[in-house]
Amino acid sequence: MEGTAAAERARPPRQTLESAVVRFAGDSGDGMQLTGNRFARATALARNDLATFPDFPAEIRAPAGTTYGVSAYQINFGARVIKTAGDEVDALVAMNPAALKVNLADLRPGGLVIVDSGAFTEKNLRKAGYEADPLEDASLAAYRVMKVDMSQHTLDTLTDSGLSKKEALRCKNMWALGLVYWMFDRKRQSSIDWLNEKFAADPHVAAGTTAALNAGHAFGETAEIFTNVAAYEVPPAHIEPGLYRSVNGTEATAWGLVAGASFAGLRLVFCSYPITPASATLHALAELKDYGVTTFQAEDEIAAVCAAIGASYAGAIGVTSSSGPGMSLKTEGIDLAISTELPLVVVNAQRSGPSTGMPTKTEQADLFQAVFGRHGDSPLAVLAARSPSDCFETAIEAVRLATKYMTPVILLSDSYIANASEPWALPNVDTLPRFPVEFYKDPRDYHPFLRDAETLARAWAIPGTPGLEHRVGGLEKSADTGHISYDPANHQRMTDLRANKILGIANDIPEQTIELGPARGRLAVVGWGSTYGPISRAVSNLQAEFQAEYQAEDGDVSHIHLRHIWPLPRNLEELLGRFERILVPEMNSGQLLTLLRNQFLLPAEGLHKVTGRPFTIAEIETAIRSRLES
Amino acid sequence: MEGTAAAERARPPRQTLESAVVRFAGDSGDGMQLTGNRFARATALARNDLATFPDFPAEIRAPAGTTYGVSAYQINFGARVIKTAGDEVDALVAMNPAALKVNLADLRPGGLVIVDSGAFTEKNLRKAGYEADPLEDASLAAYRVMKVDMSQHTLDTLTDSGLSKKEALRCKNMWALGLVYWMFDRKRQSSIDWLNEKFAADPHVAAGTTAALNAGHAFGETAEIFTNVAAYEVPPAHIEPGLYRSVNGTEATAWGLVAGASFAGLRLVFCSYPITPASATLHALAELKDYGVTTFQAEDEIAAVCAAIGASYAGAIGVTSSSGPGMSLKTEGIDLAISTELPLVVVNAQRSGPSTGMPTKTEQADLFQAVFGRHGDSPLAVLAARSPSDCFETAIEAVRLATKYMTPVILLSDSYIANASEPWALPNVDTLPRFPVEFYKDPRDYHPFLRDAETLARAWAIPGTPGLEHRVGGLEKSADTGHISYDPANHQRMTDLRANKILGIANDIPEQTIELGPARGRLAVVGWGSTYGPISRAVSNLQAEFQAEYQAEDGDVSHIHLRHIWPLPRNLEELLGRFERILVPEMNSGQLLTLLRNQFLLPAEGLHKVTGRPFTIAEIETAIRSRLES
Amino acid sequence: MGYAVPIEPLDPKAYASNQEVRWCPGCGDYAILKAVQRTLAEVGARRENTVFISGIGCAARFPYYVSTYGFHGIHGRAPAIATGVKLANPNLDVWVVSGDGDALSIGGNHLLHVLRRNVDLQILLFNNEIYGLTKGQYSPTSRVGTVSPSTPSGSVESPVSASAFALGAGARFVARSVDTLQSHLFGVLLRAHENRGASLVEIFQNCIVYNKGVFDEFTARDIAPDAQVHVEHGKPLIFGKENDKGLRLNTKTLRLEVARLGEDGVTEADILVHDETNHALANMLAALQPPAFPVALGVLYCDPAPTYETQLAERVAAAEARAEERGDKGDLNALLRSGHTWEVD
Amino acid sequence: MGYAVPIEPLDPKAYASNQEVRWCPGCGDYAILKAVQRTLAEVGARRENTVFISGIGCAARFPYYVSTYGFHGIHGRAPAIATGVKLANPNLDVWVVSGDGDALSIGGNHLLHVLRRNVDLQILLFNNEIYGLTKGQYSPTSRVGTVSPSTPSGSVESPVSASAFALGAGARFVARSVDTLQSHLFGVLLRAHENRGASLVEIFQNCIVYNKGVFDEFTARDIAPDAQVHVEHGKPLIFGKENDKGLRLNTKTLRLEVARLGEDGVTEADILVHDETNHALANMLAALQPPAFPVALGVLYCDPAPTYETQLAERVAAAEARAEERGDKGDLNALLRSGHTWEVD
Ligand SMILES: Cc1ncc(C[n+]2csc(CCOP(=O)(O)OP(=O)(O)O)c2C)c(N)n1
Ligand SMILES: Cc1ncc(C[n+]2csc(CCOP(=O)(O)OP(=O)(O)O)c2C)c(N)n1
Ligand code: SF4
Ligand code: SF4
Ligand SMILES: [Mg+2]
Ligand SMILES: [Mg+2]
Repeated sequence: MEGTAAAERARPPRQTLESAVVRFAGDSGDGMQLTGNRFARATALARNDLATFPDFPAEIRAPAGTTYGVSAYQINFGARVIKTAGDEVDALVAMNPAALKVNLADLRPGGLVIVDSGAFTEKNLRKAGYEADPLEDASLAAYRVMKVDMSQHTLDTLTDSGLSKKEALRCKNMWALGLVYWMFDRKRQSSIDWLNEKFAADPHVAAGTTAALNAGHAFGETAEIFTNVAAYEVPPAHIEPGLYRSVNGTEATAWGLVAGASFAGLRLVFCSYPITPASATLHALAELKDYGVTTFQAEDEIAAVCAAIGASYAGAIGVTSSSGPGMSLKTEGIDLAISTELPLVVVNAQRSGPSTGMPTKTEQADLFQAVFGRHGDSPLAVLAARSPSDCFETAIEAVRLATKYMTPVILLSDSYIANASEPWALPNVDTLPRFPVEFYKDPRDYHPFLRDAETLARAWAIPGTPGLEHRVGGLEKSADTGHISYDPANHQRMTDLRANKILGIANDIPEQTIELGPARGRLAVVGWGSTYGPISRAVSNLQAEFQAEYQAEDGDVSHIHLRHIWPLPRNLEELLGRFERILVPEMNSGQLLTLLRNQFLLPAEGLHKVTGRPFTIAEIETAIRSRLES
Repeated sequence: MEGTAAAERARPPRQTLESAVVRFAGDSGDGMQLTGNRFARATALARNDLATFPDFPAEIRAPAGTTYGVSAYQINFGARVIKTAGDEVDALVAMNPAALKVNLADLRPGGLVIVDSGAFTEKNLRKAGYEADPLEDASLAAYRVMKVDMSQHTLDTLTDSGLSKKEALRCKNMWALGLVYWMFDRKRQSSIDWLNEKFAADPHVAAGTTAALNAGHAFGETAEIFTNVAAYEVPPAHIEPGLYRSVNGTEATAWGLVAGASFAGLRLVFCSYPITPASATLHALAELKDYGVTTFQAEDEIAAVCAAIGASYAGAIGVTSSSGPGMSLKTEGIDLAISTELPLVVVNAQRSGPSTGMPTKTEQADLFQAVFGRHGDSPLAVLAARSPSDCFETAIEAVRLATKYMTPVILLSDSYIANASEPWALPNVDTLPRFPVEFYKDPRDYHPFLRDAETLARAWAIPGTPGLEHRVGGLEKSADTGHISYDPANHQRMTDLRANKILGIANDIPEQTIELGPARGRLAVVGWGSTYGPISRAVSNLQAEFQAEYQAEDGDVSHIHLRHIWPLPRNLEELLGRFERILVPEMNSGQLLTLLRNQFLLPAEGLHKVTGRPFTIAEIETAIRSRLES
Repeated sequence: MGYAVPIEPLDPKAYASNQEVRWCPGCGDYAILKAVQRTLAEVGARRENTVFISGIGCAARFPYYVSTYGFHGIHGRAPAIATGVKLANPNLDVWVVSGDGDALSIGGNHLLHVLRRNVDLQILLFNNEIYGLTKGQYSPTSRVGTVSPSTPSGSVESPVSASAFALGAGARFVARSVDTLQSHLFGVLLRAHENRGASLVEIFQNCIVYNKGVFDEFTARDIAPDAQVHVEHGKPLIFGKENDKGLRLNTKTLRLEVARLGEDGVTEADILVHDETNHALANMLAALQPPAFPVALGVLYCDPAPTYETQLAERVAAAEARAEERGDKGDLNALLRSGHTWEVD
Repeated sequence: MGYAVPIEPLDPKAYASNQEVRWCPGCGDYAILKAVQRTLAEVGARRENTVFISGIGCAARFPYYVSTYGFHGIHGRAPAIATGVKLANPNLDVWVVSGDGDALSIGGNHLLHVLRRNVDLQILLFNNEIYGLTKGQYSPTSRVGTVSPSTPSGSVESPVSASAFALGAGARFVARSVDTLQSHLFGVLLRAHENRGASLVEIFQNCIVYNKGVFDEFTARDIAPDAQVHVEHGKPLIFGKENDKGLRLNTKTLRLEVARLGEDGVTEADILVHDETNHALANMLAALQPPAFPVALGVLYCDPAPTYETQLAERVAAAEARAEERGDKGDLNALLRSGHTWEVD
């Protein structure tokens, strides 16, 4: 009683942080993803803004304790707007030596590392490839280290829990979570409720996990008194009021496609073939049969795109998705959709290439293929999503353009966007614009390549419509009759029509806006896709800095981010023309860069990163600085 | 006797022409290709320069007499250097109404049309879609018309030839040939020898065809006296001495591949899947088993490219070829060759697209796909052949680069080059440079991604080599060990290595030269591939004209023609920089144009033609004029 | 039959499109087109509910010549396109027309899977044992030794049998006919149309230009009766000009053999009776080769099973019905708000 | 045997590469790797002349773990890559390793053609009835009703049988074994290696993570003897714990049935004797399904034929020999000057 009182008095105030990056790392079997998810949820409830990124091992289930079996979950949360999962880790939780080995490099100097010393056994050290125990030698000198035998603590907590030793040890991730909850002053209740619900069937486990969670938290409270480990406070961020959920790019894409189909008044037929990371969209949509979604796991990517085309021909909106090598296989099919002028949405969750590359790693190197990668003059529309939640709107836009212009649309996302999560202020879907498709029904001098004078889209008549029976195919057809034609002038005409139809989309999309910074000036940083987070944070950081330093007239650097890759926004040339220099950061060797240079003859410069990892904010800040200084 | 003497005296001198364009057109069954080939040979023997182009019907064997069953063969020959098959036809031989209907549009006003009036029957006129007989109404007013009942004349000639009426009528193409031989003063002997050889087994036919040929010729001699039809003379051109043959792009490509393999000291394994127009290369190589060539007709294009890759892995030079849709299907396989860094030659005989397009028509719209059309950052080398005979050297160069740099090389030709023929001054192959491959054999700290410091090519060790057992694949590998690697820095390093290896080729290829015209000036016309002929003729025509007109300092316009599309010649930027304006004529909507604008930020302008037909000289002259005037 | 009510039988001519037919004069495809149009008339097919889907090849030009809906796709992929069409609208009556190269060379994988899934399609495989459209290269069904532009010294690969392949792929309906056997072909097409599921019909078709007469060894008028056995469910496998030959199983060797009725005591009782539900028998019949054996024509195998698209459609319908009950059918806000959400105020 | 002389049997360990094996602990692939290394040792395979070629998948990681040459290709295309390798060098001893998705989903067409062509390869098809590497979606060999991420309410398609497919494709060697039956698998692999031509070996393999125990119904220790029949050429098809069961043909229905020896007068004479050259029998055996029937394991079919690459190589060699005689072998000037030429002087 007095003791506690004393402790209470002894307790130093929590140190306040504007933001923090925590990474939970352990063996695939340690349940790190689940742990991270719980922490993210509690953090959202604490009104912080946040962004998270899971890092799964490439192997399905590597032997326990190996470095390639390490699974990690990173969360960046703060009292300010959070745009990325964080450059550097402030606090690393390492459940075994392998986890420490793989993740230490990302911990900032002076950062905190919390290890389960109980897992640092001879055997595990060897498996991780440590000659000596890093907890004993100087390896960790540059960091603040908190050694806790979490395994033992957990076992002690659960002695008479009715759980076997093996089962009890499985609760140690909750013990770790409890400790971290204490450290960042998070409420436990949401997690406790969740555990009780999840393990309702198994009261022992429900009780055990809860006990471990509480024990970890209690340990923190007491530890504080006799260790140098500070406790932190991350005040709530200013967050727009509204109803929020956490969403990753995969879910948002799936929901966007369902919404798009519903706005168009069409059935969604999703045809795909599993591949990392695209498969997740197939999985998500397979769960949505109650929304009338039909999913088809084809025998390969070629069958998938062809089935999607067949579905569109029959009056649904056919959608296919893939990544890397699977996208290359769809090339011929996409060309058929261009020639038959049928709506088709192709979702490309980009991954590291070329060839099989690094299937679990991210990249943006398929822009060239999307815009230029087919035989013949074969124009189509290309869109890119900038963040997990942005996939929702972009997918809707893809369906709108595909159906309105009777064209394939390639939607570029990437492995990072597909897996990363962020809080999403849920839109009221009822307020979003509809774009119902009207099938062509008038038999009077109908032919399949009749066009809308304004959009140049061809008339969409579907099987089942009496009197409009017709044939389409990949051979060139007469612009006047829709029949096969080898006429030279007609081929030129059709080639131009196909091109102009797509270019015309530029009049149907918003003018390009500036995300951040002045409307003209010394430097514009132009991005697309998942570089949005790091670019926008880097630009706003520097804005602030410059304004502080030398009252730089609103900051010298601007951020422009493209959703529409092809056609490009109609005002983009004029917009870019207002800046002395243009920097294009991409996770490739310069693909949007090529497009801009060719289209506008602008001496834009690239910033290329092809490591399978997103840009860090620092990398972009440095690049901007160098441009502004030189 | 006197009569003849009289005739002799009455005979006006032959009208001399600098060049002439003749087109033989008839039903698929009429043997027009054969007729044209004979004329071409006799013309070559007459020491004219020449270029020919066959125009087959799209249908395999359309019903006799239909417009879509018309087959034609065009030849342009002259006393000067000939660069194209000719813009307009001077003399059209039409064996039936359909042939007249389809081909008349290409006859120049005032041109000569020779028709087999015997074939202008009710039935044939209907099949050709003529309401009235064009020989009777004013349809041909704009032309000089020579109506001859070739059918009847042939039958008369062959009454007691022992040939059936049907067989006899089949000789009417020889009758027509004889007439045209007379008209252009060609020797018949080579054709007569050939007929006797070809039909040695069938003396009746040999005699019949020969008789028809002679009869047609005799008819001309006598006709001259009582018709207004002039006879012509096309004096020999100045042609470099040497041994010549007629060659089309298909043959030259096949032979170039065989030569390239032999220069590299490798077996040629050619793996393909039939498609128009690429199939012909497969057919040509299938005949060359005595040169150690292995050909494999795969089940599809994917198997074809993969088998070629397997062959290269095992130590041969694997080559594949295709057109249009087939090229799109090879995308993923080519990416594998890039990642495994194996030599591979991919011959793309381009055709009209997108999708199935116009399979028998020509186009240049696959440059984008060749340079940009794969997932991931996936650089490779791209070459283009400019003419039928140029395919020989270009194919050798493709094999050289593929084996020296361990990379796929795409060789772009097109339907026009593949089918067109030209006389070729045969090189002495013994004088051409060899580039023998040396497989890697040294087991000392070998790994498969060891690189040559200069070329950056990886060490090529093949199965069968003791001590060098290794594995390759499409996953990213460590630059230091060749093992699978997910290391971020390594992926950047490998990405850069792959790119720099290809860029390095620029130091191993000739600097870009100027075909024609001043080394700096007002306008450079930059072409690639089969636009060579029309561009070079147009430029030389205008050169001459301008010099004549206003002593234009060597002519104001220059022609630059690229063989190396990627990487571009190292001096190209500097070279183009010397011209005020740059015009890029292409049979696409502006693909090389995009490459040049992006690479050099030059305001190059395009001249696009996407009709399935080559540029005419006139079209290019007009474009050049407009640029020089404006 | 799942489809819209048939209409009164139309004149076969009503199923001819306005396009000029462009096959070579004398091509077997003409006869097949005729038989198909006759079949459409017979079943009273509604033009607007009927779709012909093809890949690329001479055979694949077929859709242009039929007055229904049609899709001339890309080489080898017709089964995939057709699957998509049926997924979007299971009520359409869909025919796939393909050649031996289209279906068995580049398209072999899609054929395997469409048969295995039992998508409700009539799949007509025009087997002329050659690549017609590309001017005569040998195909996967060409006999060993076929001389062609790509095999000037004769092909070496042993051909695949379309019917044997289909049976191995798990097809539930496999039949065979010949372009020139109009009424037989008509009967087979009716059976194929009647069957719900993937019905594969291999049609031996004469490519008069590049592979003329390749089937003469069993189609030539004079020898046909002895070189063909027309199989019918429940009927003995008897053939021959005098109906004096039959197929019987040698139970020692487990192989079929030709027996002469009347000769050394062979009676009809010794002759096998065709059971179109017997997979093993179908395999044996598909394997029979002239001259030693007659070529088996007719419905070799028919053992119906539920179709892929209807089962899928039922599941979606059931799910939608549940949503209907829950009262949140198509409620997108509910979709977005499913799972954990939190209010910020 | 076409190949370079075998070396003295090596220790199986000599065929292990220096790469750490990265399959899940308990994965059936480990056992297969062991059996293959044992086979390589037994046949005295020369590492430098041996090549393992794979597509993509867990199974396809195989080449990294063998100390021979190896090519980890792209998904489904290993048979095509392997064909190219054999075309370039027929003397290499080439193995293809593939999964059920790799070989029968995306790769079905190449498998068809490599079998039909009879390219001399050992083709190991690791059938775990699931997509392992992509985390557990159902595959073309998954049973109806398989619940997977892409079929949350269970799959509806009927699976393809690798062996039935191979037989339909015209394979000349088709065998089956199980990952856990080490010595049986070893024996089958020896037979496959011995056969010149495309030898397809379907290996039932347990994916412990995504499809654990799917084969228990015939592999579980206790029931295995009654749920498996190990076929051997020339031996009666007898099985069961007490060797008291056998397969016999019902000559009325033309279907196989299980007979109990001793019961109502059944003797060994009534039991079918396995003839591995009988295609029809192989088809019937491949089709047997538990529980009604035992699963047939061993060499179901073996009827060798000349291989594709050797026939091709012979033709090229013959042509080269003729050129040799003519004295213009490899004479490129002669090539360019073949046909009509003319001199300009
Ligand atoms: C992707 C692709 N590859 C190749 C071709 C060329 N091609 C067109 S039809 C055909 C084969 C035709 O043979 P088959 O399918 O038997 O039809 P047939 O002409 O004999 O009726 C080929 C190889 C193509 N159009 N597309
Ligand atoms: C072109 C392409 N499509 C899809 C994939 C993704 N992928 C990799 S392995 C695989 C299937 C694996 O299943 P299986 O072949 O049965 O092998 P297993 O992992 O079960 O051993 C898929 C779909 C890919 N790598 N490449
Ligand atoms: S080529 Fe053969 S298959 Fe094609 S249309 Fe002519 S005859 Fe018929
Ligand atoms: S996922 Fe399955 S098949 Fe793949 S390694 Fe793990 S257990 Fe083996
Ligand atoms: Mg065919
Ligand atoms: Mg599998």
